[in-house]
Formats: sequence, C-alpha cells, structure tokens
Amino acid sequence: MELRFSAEENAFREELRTFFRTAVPESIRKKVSENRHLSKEEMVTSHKILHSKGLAVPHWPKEWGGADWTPVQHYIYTEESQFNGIPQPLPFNVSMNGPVVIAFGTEAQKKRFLPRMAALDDWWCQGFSEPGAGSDLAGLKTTAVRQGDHYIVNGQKTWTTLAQYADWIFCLCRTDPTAKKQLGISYLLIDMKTPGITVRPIQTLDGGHEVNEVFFDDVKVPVENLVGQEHRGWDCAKFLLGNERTGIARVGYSKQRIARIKELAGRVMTGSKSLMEDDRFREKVAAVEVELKALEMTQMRILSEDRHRKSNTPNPASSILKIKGSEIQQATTQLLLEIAGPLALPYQTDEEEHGANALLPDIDWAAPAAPTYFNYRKVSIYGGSNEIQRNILAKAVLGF
Amino acid sequence: MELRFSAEENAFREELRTFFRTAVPESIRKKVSENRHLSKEEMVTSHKILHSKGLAVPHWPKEWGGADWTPVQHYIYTEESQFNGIPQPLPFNVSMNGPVVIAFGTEAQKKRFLPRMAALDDWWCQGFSEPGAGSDLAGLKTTAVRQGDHYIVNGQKTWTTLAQYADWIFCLCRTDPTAKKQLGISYLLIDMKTPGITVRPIQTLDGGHEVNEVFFDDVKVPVENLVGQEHRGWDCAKFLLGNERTGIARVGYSKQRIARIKELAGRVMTGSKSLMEDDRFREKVAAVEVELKALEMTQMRILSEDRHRKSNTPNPASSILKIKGSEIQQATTQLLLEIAGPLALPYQTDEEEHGANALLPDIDWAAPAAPTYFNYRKVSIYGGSNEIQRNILAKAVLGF
Amino acid sequence: MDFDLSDEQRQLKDSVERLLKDTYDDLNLRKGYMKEPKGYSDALYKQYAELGLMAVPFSEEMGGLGQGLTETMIIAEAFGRALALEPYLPTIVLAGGVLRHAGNQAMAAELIPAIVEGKQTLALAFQERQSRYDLANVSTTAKADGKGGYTLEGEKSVVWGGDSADKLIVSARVSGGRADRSGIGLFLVDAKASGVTRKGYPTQDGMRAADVTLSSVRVGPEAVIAGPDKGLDVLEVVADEAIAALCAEAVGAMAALQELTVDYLKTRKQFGVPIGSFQVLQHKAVDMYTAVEQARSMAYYATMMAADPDPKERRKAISAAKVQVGRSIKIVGETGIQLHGGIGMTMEYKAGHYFKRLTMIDLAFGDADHHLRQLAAAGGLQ
Amino acid sequence: MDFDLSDEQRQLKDSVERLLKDTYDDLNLRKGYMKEPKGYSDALYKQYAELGLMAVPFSEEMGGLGQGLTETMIIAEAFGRALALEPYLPTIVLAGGVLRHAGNQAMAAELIPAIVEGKQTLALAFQERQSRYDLANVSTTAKADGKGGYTLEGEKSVVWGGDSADKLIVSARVSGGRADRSGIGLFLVDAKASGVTRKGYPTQDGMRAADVTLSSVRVGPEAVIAGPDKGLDVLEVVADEAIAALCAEAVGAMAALQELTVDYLKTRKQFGVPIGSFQVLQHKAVDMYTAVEQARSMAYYATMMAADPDPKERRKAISAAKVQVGRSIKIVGETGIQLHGGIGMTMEYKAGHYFKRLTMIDLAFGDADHHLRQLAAAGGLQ
Repeated sequence: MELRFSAEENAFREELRTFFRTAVPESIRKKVSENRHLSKEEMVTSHKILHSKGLAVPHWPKEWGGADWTPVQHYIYTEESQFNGIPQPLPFNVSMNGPVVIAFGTEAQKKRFLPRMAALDDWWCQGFSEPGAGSDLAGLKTTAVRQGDHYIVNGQKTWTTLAQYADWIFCLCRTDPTAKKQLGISYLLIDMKTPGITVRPIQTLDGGHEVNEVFFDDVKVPVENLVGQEHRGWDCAKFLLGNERTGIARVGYSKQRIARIKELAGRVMTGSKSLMEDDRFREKVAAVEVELKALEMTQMRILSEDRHRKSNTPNPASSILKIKGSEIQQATTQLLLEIAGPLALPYQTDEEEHGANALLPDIDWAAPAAPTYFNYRKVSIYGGSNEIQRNILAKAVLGF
Repeated sequence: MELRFSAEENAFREELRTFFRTAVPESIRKKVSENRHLSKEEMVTSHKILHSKGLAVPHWPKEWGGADWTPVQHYIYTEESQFNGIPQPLPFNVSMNGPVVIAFGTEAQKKRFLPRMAALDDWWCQGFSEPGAGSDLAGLKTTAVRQGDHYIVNGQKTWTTLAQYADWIFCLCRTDPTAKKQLGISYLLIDMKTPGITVRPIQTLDGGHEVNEVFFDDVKVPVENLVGQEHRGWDCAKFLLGNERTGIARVGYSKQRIARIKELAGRVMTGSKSLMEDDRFREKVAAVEVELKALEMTQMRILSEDRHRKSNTPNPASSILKIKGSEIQQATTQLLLEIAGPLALPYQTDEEEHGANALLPDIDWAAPAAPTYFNYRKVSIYGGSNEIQRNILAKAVLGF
Repeated sequence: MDFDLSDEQRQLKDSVERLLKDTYDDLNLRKGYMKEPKGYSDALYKQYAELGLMAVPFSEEMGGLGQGLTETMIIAEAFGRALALEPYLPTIVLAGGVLRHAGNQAMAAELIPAIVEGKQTLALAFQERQSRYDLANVSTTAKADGKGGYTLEGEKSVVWGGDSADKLIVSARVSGGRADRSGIGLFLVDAKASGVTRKGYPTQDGMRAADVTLSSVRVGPEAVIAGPDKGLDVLEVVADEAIAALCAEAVGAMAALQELTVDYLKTRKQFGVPIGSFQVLQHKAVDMYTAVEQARSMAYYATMMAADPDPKERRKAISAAKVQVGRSIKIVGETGIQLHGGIGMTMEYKAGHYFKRLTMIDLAFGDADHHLRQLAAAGGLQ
Repeated sequence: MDFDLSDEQRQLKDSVERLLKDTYDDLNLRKGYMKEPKGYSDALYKQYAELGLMAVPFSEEMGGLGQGLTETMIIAEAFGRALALEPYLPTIVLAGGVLRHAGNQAMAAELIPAIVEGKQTLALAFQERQSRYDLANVSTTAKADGKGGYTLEGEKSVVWGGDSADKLIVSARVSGGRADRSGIGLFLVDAKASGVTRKGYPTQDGMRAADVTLSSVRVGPEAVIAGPDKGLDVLEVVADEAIAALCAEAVGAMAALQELTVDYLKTRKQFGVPIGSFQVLQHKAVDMYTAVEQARSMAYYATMMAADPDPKERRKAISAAKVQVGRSIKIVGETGIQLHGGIGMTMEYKAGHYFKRLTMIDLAFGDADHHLRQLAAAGGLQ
C-alpha cells in the first residue's frame, strides 16, 4: 500500500500541466473556468491540439491512437486537464461511440470511422433517449426496418446534445418489434446529412441551446453501418453506459471551481469583510472540499480495484462516483450563485449580447452564476439519474 | 384571519403557567427539563396534581372530567405544560386507552374504568406491537380464544412502555384466526395481575429500562373486558393511532430544550468565547428555532382546519407533525450532545449511582446528553415510523 | 388566533386566482407578455387595477382600500402560482410601501390615484453593485442645493421593474460613510428626468430590471420622501413587508410546482408503470409537500409579524421566515426539477420557470443563509 | 500510488480479524469481558501481544516491529468491526505515540518491553473538564522542584483507559497562561503513586475511563518525557495519529453496521415481504454504503497524511478526515438504527453498540463541526 504519487507520476503531471497551459489558448481555458459556452470552433481547436500530442484518445488501444498508460496516469490526465480548464475531448466521439466501435465494430468500420473520430474530423452525437424512453431506455420506439441493403429509420430522439454541430449520430433503433424490450434493438451509425433527418433545438433553463430533438422520417441507412450484431445493440448500449459512468466524477473541474469560488468570495464584501472571511461561508466551502477529497480518493481506490477485476463490465461501485460527483458539482454551482447574490439576477442570452450589456464590467463574473446553477441540475439526471444509480448500487453491490 | 393570540387566550396561558410553576414540585420540573428519568411516584404525583385542577384529561368529554376548551386552548395547554417541564399526564391512560373507551366502550366500562384512568389510580400500558408485528401492526399473532364467558389469551407483546408499573394493559388480540389480517382482531382490557402474565425488561441504548416484553400464557380475560365489537378491534386501533399522531409535535418540550441549549452553550467555553458566541453553533440553534416556529404554525393551521373537517378520522396532514416534530426533537438532543462534547463520555447507569459518581458536580449537566441523544432515536421509529408517515402522506394527501 | 379567511378575503382570493388562471395558465401566453414593449402585459396590469388590487394596501385617506398585509399575501401567493410578470411588487409593495410609510399628503394626492388606476408604475432603486444585502450600503450621493432640493449622483443596480417604471424612488446618501445607518434619504425621481440613464434587461425569471445611472439629477424639495434621519427605517420596514410578500409569492409558486410534479409522476410512464409508483419518488414528493407547508406557515408568520411595532422582533421574525422559505425553495425547486427529469430542464415546460423564479426569490433581500446569520446574531427567536 | 496491501499487511489483517471474530462475534462474550475486573479481557489483551500487535508501531531499536501507520489502520479497523474493548488505543497509539515521538532511550528500554508483551498498560491524561478539544488548554500545573523533578497538581478528566492503566502520561503546565501554546510538559506518573486518585467509570460505548486527581504528586527528572518547549507539539502529532486510527476504527464499525443493516433488511418481514424490498429502505442502505466508502477513503488519506512532515498540512488533512468520518458516522449510525426499528434501540443487539461507539468516536478529539471550523480557518484543503 503506497498512498502517495510516485516521482514519475508527479513528473507526468508536470509535463501535462505545462502542455495544457502553453498549447491550449488561454481564452478557451478561461471560458471553461468561468462556465461560459464555447463555440464549435473553440471545441474543435482544443480537441485538435490535444490530438496532435496524442491526448485526445489516450484510453483507446495504441493502434488507434491510444497511449499505454496506467490507471493512475489516466486519472492524473483527467484531473489535470479539468483543473486547467481544458475542454474534454468530445465525449460522444472518444468516450461513447469510439470504444463501442473498437469493441464491436468490423475492421472496415474501425478503419473508416476511428481516425476521423479521434481527430474530430467528424462530429458525433448520441441518439439514445426518446420522449417515452428516458430512465427506461430500453422502452425506445424508433424503428429501423431492413429493406435490401438498407435500414429505413423512423422515429424521434431527444436530449441530443450538440446535434446542431454533428456530422454523424450513433443511434439505438428497434429492428425486431416482436422481440422483448432489450432484445431486437440495433446500434446504427447514421450520417446526419441523410435526407429525412430534422434537428429541432430545445432551449434549456440556462437559456442556452445545448440539446435537441432529432426526427427521422424514412431515413435510409446502409446495412454496413450496423455495429455489432443485428438485434444485439443493447450489448453496445450497456457497454457504452458503463463507460460513461466512470468519467462522471469530474474531480478536476470541481477543484478548479473551488479555486474560483475562493477567489471570487475573497473579492465580494459582506459588511466589513469579504465573504471568504465569513466563518459560515468558508466552512461551507471547506465542507465541499472534504467531500471532493473523499471522492478523489474513492475514485483512485476504484481504479486500483479495477486492475484486479476479471470482468470487463463496469464496476458497480462506480455509481458512487456519479452520485457524489454530481452532488459536489451542484454544490459548487450553488456556492457561485450565493457569491453572486443579487447580482445574479440579470439575464444575458449570449456572449455577444452579454458584451453589449455589460454596464458594470467589474461584476461581469456574476453573469454565468445563475445559468450555471440551473444548467447543472442536469448532472444528477443524465447518464442514468441518481435514483437509477442508487438502484444499481442496491442490486449489484448490496444484493437486494 | 387573525394570526395573533387574543387577550383571553393570553390570560388563559398566564393562568396555566402560574399553576404549573407553583403547584408542580420544582424537583420534578427540573428533572423533566434536564432529561432525567422520573420515578413512578413522581409521575403519579404530578398527574394527580394536574387532575385535581381538571388538567389531566381536558380533551375528554365534560361528563368524564374534560374541559370545554377551544382547539387553541388545548394547544396553549400542551405547549405551556411542556415548556414548563410538566410531565405529560400518562398518555396510555389519557390519550390512548381513554378516548377508545369513551368512543367504543359500554356505559358500564366507562363507569368502571374512566374515573380511575383519569386519576391515574390505575396505570395502563399498551399491548400492540409484537416481535413480528411492528410497522405491520395488523400482522399480530397473540390469540384470544373464547371459552364460555372468558377469553384465553396466549402470545407475546413487545416495546411495552413502563409495563413494570402497570395495573392494566389494553391489548390487540386475534380472535378470529380465519379472517383476513385487519379483521378478526379484538381490543381487550387485561388486568396485569391475572395469572399467566410475565413482564421481561428490555434494556435500551440509554441504559434505561423503559420498555418490556409481556408474555401471555393461558391468561383468562372476562368477556366484559372486550371493548367495541368482537373482531372489530382494528377500528379501535386505527382511532387510537390517529390520536397518537397529533400529540407528537411536542413543540413545548422542544422550546424548553432550546432554552436549555442556549443556557448551557453560554456556559461552555470553546477557545476564548462561549459556544453560544460561536457563529456556526448559534446558527445551528437558530436553524432549529426556525423549523420549530414553522412546526408550531403548521400545528395551529391543522388545528384550525380540523374545526371544519366533517370526518372524525385523523387529518392525514398531521403526519407532518410527526415527521418534523421528531426531526426537531432529535436535532435538539444532537445539539446538547455537541455542547457536552468530550464530557458526554462517562456513563452513569442511574440517578443514584450518578450521585455517587459525580466527581465533577459542575459538569453534572453533561451526564444525560448522550443517553438522551440515543434514546431520542426512538421518536422517528415509534407511533408509526417516519417512513410509514411518508407513506400515509403519499397516499392520503398526494393521492399516489 | 384564527386562520380562516374572511368572506371578503376569500372573494379577493377567488377573483385574483380566476383572472390569473385565465391569463397565465398557458405558458405561451406568458411568453407573449414577455415580448410586449414593457416585458409584461399592460392590459392585464390595468385589469388588476380594475379588480382593485392596486388599492389594497393604501389607506382610505390616500385613496386606497385600507386593507392589510393579509390581503397582500393573498395577492402575492396568486401571483406566484401564476408566475405573473406584472410589476405589482415594485410599484405597490416597494414604492407604494415607501409612500405609505413616509409619503406626505401632497405626494400621495399626486401619485396614488394614478397608481391605483394602473396608469403609473414605480420602482424602488435601493441596490448598488457593492451593497449586496445591506440596505445601508449606499454610495449614491444626494447633495443639498441649499433651497431644500438635492442633486443626485451615482449608480443603482438591478432595479426591479426599473426599465419601464414611470417614476423611481432612489435611496441616496446625504451624509455619513458608505455603510452608516444614518444619513440616507429617499427621493422621488422622474424616470425621464434629465441626467437619468437606464439600461434595461430581462432577468433570470423572465421579468425585467434596469441599471440606473444618476448624473447630476436635480430634484426639488417636494421630491424628498424621507430625510436622512429616517430613510433607512423606512427602507427596512418596506423591505420587511416585501419579504413577507415574496414569501407568499414563493409559497404560491412552490405549491404549484409541487402539484405539477405529483401530476407528472402520476402520468409519466417508464418500465411500463407510472414513475409515481416508485416509493422513493413518492417520498421525495412528500418532502416537497412538507417543505411547502412549512414555508406556508412561515409566510403567515411573516405577514403577522411584518406589522409588529418592535422593529427588532419584526426583523427577527422576517429573517426566520426568509430562512424557512429559502430552505423550502431549495428542496421544492431542486427536487421538482429532479423528479421531472429532462423535461424539467427545458424552457418549454412550466416546472423550470417556477424553479427559476423561486431561485431568484431566495436571493432577493438576502438568501436563507444571510438571514440565518442575521437571526442568530440577534439572539434567535426565543 | 497503490491501494493494495502487501502480503505482510494482508497476513496481519487476516490474523487480527480471525482472532477478533472468534472472540467478539457473540455479543454475550463482550458483555462478559466488560464484567471482568479491568472492564476488558486481560487474556485477550495478552493474545494481541502474542500476535505482535503491540510491537507494530515501535521502532526496532525500541523493541518493536518498526511498522507504519498503515498497519495501525488495519488493526484499528478490525477493532472497530469487533467493537473490541481492550485499551490498544490508549496504550499503544496514545501513550505509545508519546514514547515514540518524545521518549528517551532509557524510558523506552524500561517501558516498551512490558508494553510489547502486554504486561503493562498506559493512558494519556490530556483532557480537563474545561479543555474541550483544545490540547493547549491545560490548568494542571507542574512546578519545578529545582532538582530536575516536578510537583504535579490538578485534575484530568475522562482519561481513556485510565482506570486500569499501570502508568499515566500527564500533560501539565510548567509555565504560561491556561491556553498558551508553550509551557506544557509531559510527565510519566505511576498510577499508584502517592497523591494520585482515580475515579473509574464505564463510558457510553462500554469501555472504561477515569477522572484523575493529582495532589502534590512528585516526579523525578527521569519522568519528564517532554519539556515545556515541545510538549504540545508531541501531543498534537500523537493526537493526529490517534485520529487517523479512530477514523479507521470508525470505518470498521460503520462497515459492520452497514452490513448488519442490509442483512436485517433482507430477513425482517413485514406486510408479508422482507422490508428490504421497499425501495426507500434500499436507497437508505445505499446512502449508508456510500457514506462508509467515503469515510474509508478519508481514513486512508488520514493515514497517509498523519506522517506528513509539514504540521500545517498534516493537521488540515487530519481535520478533513475527521469531518468526513464524523458526517459518515451520523448517516451510518442514525440510519442504521432507524432501519432496524425497535430492535436497534436495545442493548441486546449489536447495532446499538456500534451506534454508541461511533457516536463517541465522533466526539473524540473534536467532532465533525469542530474540525470543519479548524480546516476552514486554516484556508481549506487546496
């Protein structure tokens, strides 16, 4: 048992930190740290910078551009990139669809899709949820009917993040309507330019346009775009959702946000002292720091245990990371809102208008406080709500 | 809408306060306020003093010794007696069995039992719970088999509070084993001196002996001791449990305990200031005060609404009083424990030994802190656990 | 003590609720009002006036109905349930409160008839960018011109309803240091007066506010509502009445969100059953319900105590109410969104709008923790 | 970074757990030990010594095994799971810690062999009735006798394991005011020395403690473990190591209580089904599990940081661990009792005993809120 990072691990961290801080434009890192929206261009720029250094898909196999890291190195990479405000490499490409294609795809599919996916030459989005299929994902109704060497896809997906930028969508469709729920589903890759696809924006509480509805009306998809076996798409989905859960602790982002909380609360005065000098406020910050440190250690313990796991199904204990990680993220946005106080009220619809509206540039930092607080309610809902995570823990860990 | 007490109501409160403070011995009131155990004699003494002034059963009908008060007067009485450390008139007599006998008993039963019950000439205890029947009370197994003009009772009750002092027990027994659960139960009054009854003490976490197991081995009970109809005892039980719930907010006791918390925390030093001068501690106290004030207002709102209720079934909203009341009581015992801190550790098994053990009389107040904290875990368990109360609210109020 | 509404109060409640149901039940109507020039429905504002809502708190001598805070509570709760946008709080409760507590006969005679008829709106400019929740933290200055008038200079920020108000009541410092309790006056300023610049914007909850710059704004003696000896006292009692009204508004919004959530749980199906059949979700709905009821109790308490003659007791009670309401807002708002899942996160559904308004009410005049601090420092409730 | 136990560590863990399972699994055995003269099993204490547990932290020069805090963590966790009564913490972690950090060669040679063989127990008398959680708050005095010795005068309260200890290590003030950080010495006192009076009593968790009166107790120069310049530093590092051990003990007790609760939910039937089929109870069990895991993580962190060379960083980390463990204790303890219902409230069932021990661990060396205050005042973790 050695509970400290080794000298090599610390050197690895230093190297990454230097790269992140010098290679990724400060304007992008600042926006991430201040919870402002990035443009598509900024996301692509940042992704490509990481990719140039082999840092976009380090968890992929070496032959497809991955690095040969230990779990601890992966952990350091994630934490350090988050702490420095580096936008995550597009998760739909690198954490969701990529691993599925690697695990279930044909050699031809891998060659065709993976390099462009890793480089973000193609932007992918996720077609899983439907209006009637949220927590109960297997209740999905979008159909794909085989006609010769095509599927004809009809139906509707929802909560499709950044579909407005996407070149491709990976999609769960029902291919056998007579089979029972989880059976009869297939995993298809669909070109967003195919006729019959309509994207409708959904405006969310923060005023932003992050998610969409995607409608499919007789959309023709070549059968070679089926990943894995026909009717066995649920295997891909389970695999993907398991991967999604482990990335969700977001320790580095929370650390970064706590640093920001301390800085801003040190500037805002309440009475004759700063908010950070108020006993109760600073104890609330410290309480979140404690939870976060515990989460960080828990995450490393799970990583360490995973080395001994035979099965490659996700470790059910990782549901803790989702529950605690989302609670902590929400607590930090709550603290930012509390700092902004009455200055959180003005609503600025986008960066441009915000610029024009900035009557009081010295309190400009307060503008994203409320939208971020609203927006972060999603983190306990998506990727399997926290109630679903508790169900998983109850069944898979406690044996109920 | 008039949200203040009237002059008459305030005068009524003053009158009660004077009586409580002059007529009930200070030694008893002090013990209650300090969460120390009362002896049987002390409980009887206090009860009889109240009874002498018509204050033991004010909620009973006038003909059986009740007062003709408004709901607000009842509220004032309860709060004021609790705030002044007056032991509650024995609830098994006055709030549980009494109202059942009044509502369901025969004239002969009323004449025989009620006067002695009101005066605490007979001490009653409650025979409801069984080892296999807790939250699922109707799962009880104790049987009463009719033989001529007697029932023969066999079985076991548990969590029977103060059975060691009791002259009588009111008991739910299964009289029809073929009927479905809630049907086939009867409500019997049983003399504790009847041969075949054994009382076994249960030691609880606080080290005290408050509850017991009661065993029935071929106990002969005259049929005239059946209350209500045979096999319809569940009606009595439901009626009784509804009454129990409304008494459970215990606002006055919590007010008294908060006053005590403020006094003690003003004496205990942490660093160079008293604990009561510590921002965080006093904010925790204030937070409980806010919850308590809200509960007090909620209780009065429910009382006010109850005047318009046609049904005499309990108001399901009163489950809020149980949930919030128990949470607040537990929070106050937690604060007392926090004040005692490291001085809470010594364990003193009873008052006598405690006296002998009091090496440090100036910190004598710390002795009941931990036992009270432990003991008060029960308030969210008994009388229908808080989980059961939430089920009631979900069904009866929210319509799930 | 008696919690029953009088017949008149019940009638008021029924008529306000009926009007707002007709005009606000459909979320698209609300979106339409937001797009109107003032950011709310001017027609509806006039209908409130026809119902007599504007006259409620003003004394009969002032041309009002001489009713009490209970009636304001009834109106505010209905506004909360409807998510009404119209500037009742800025005009009637805040600016109107200042006129009630400090206005002179002449000013009342000039302003109140137009207010009561719904022809004039006002706003109270009491916040500055550095003031946070401290009403005494005022850096805008009022310099006496020697003839009984003043020249105002400074910036007021986040003035609720300030972008469309006809007149502003401005707190400004006549004397003393920035956070001194004495030396603050209250001045009536025409929104179009020379030297007044307004920057209006929408607020997070769909309403409107403005940042106001005052640059050598000259007002005459008739514009002085409260002199430096009593400006803060007036601001404080008005703020306390406004907090009581905001508590009631929050109760209306929370109750509506709680009911909406229960309805959703009963209809939304997953795994072949209504999600409301899951015990965990039922209990969360129960916790929402309990939080609403506890908040409602404290909204009553605030209404009762806002008129208490002892300012110390009044302020403690108001803080206690704001603490409870703020805590209930967190429970009801966050749980309400969580139980709705994705749909709760969208602007196309009402739940999120309740959540946003509730969150802003928590921040108005001090959040729960701010008031807990105040209450604790004042020795608590008992 | 590597969380795997070494082979030796795994062997230690297995052997301690096996012994404690045999000797503590049955609650009646524990009750029997409590009735023995010292309030614990002397025979078992000797068995620990035979297993080598007493030798674990002492350096090989001192006659120990020279192992680290990880091994102490393993032992403490097993003690927590078993609810073991024997004074390992007072003798080995506390008094032993003082000897490790400050004891001289002669004292070590005299004391440690007997400690390692389980023939001698010690206690650390650091608390006084007014000291609360402040190790520097010492009113017991040590007056120099001019010959290198001292006369001790005062009262120490709630000395863990103090009623049966053979020797006491006493903190006493050589100079300075009551809460001054300098001027505190540590002295070795024979428990039977003239002038020492002990009042022993059981503690809430079934263990034993004593209040100790020192009345003109004379000690020679050889009894001075730490002089007034370093007594507090030694106390602080020893307290931090003890907190790390207590965190591990709490993790053991919490994990056991959590498992017991899950088992109970699976077997206890009401309404014709195991109560563990109710989703609300399942989720509460999950929250217990999560709280245990978060506490376990911080117990590891405390173990890692208790040896940090920077006292400021060390103390912040230890405070953070105590905060998390204290909060987890509340969740696991209170929920564990609640889910058990009545049976959890009795002394006849193990759940309540875990709850009581855990509650006392929260209070030892400062509860969660005390440490949160300390941590926040020191600037937080990052």
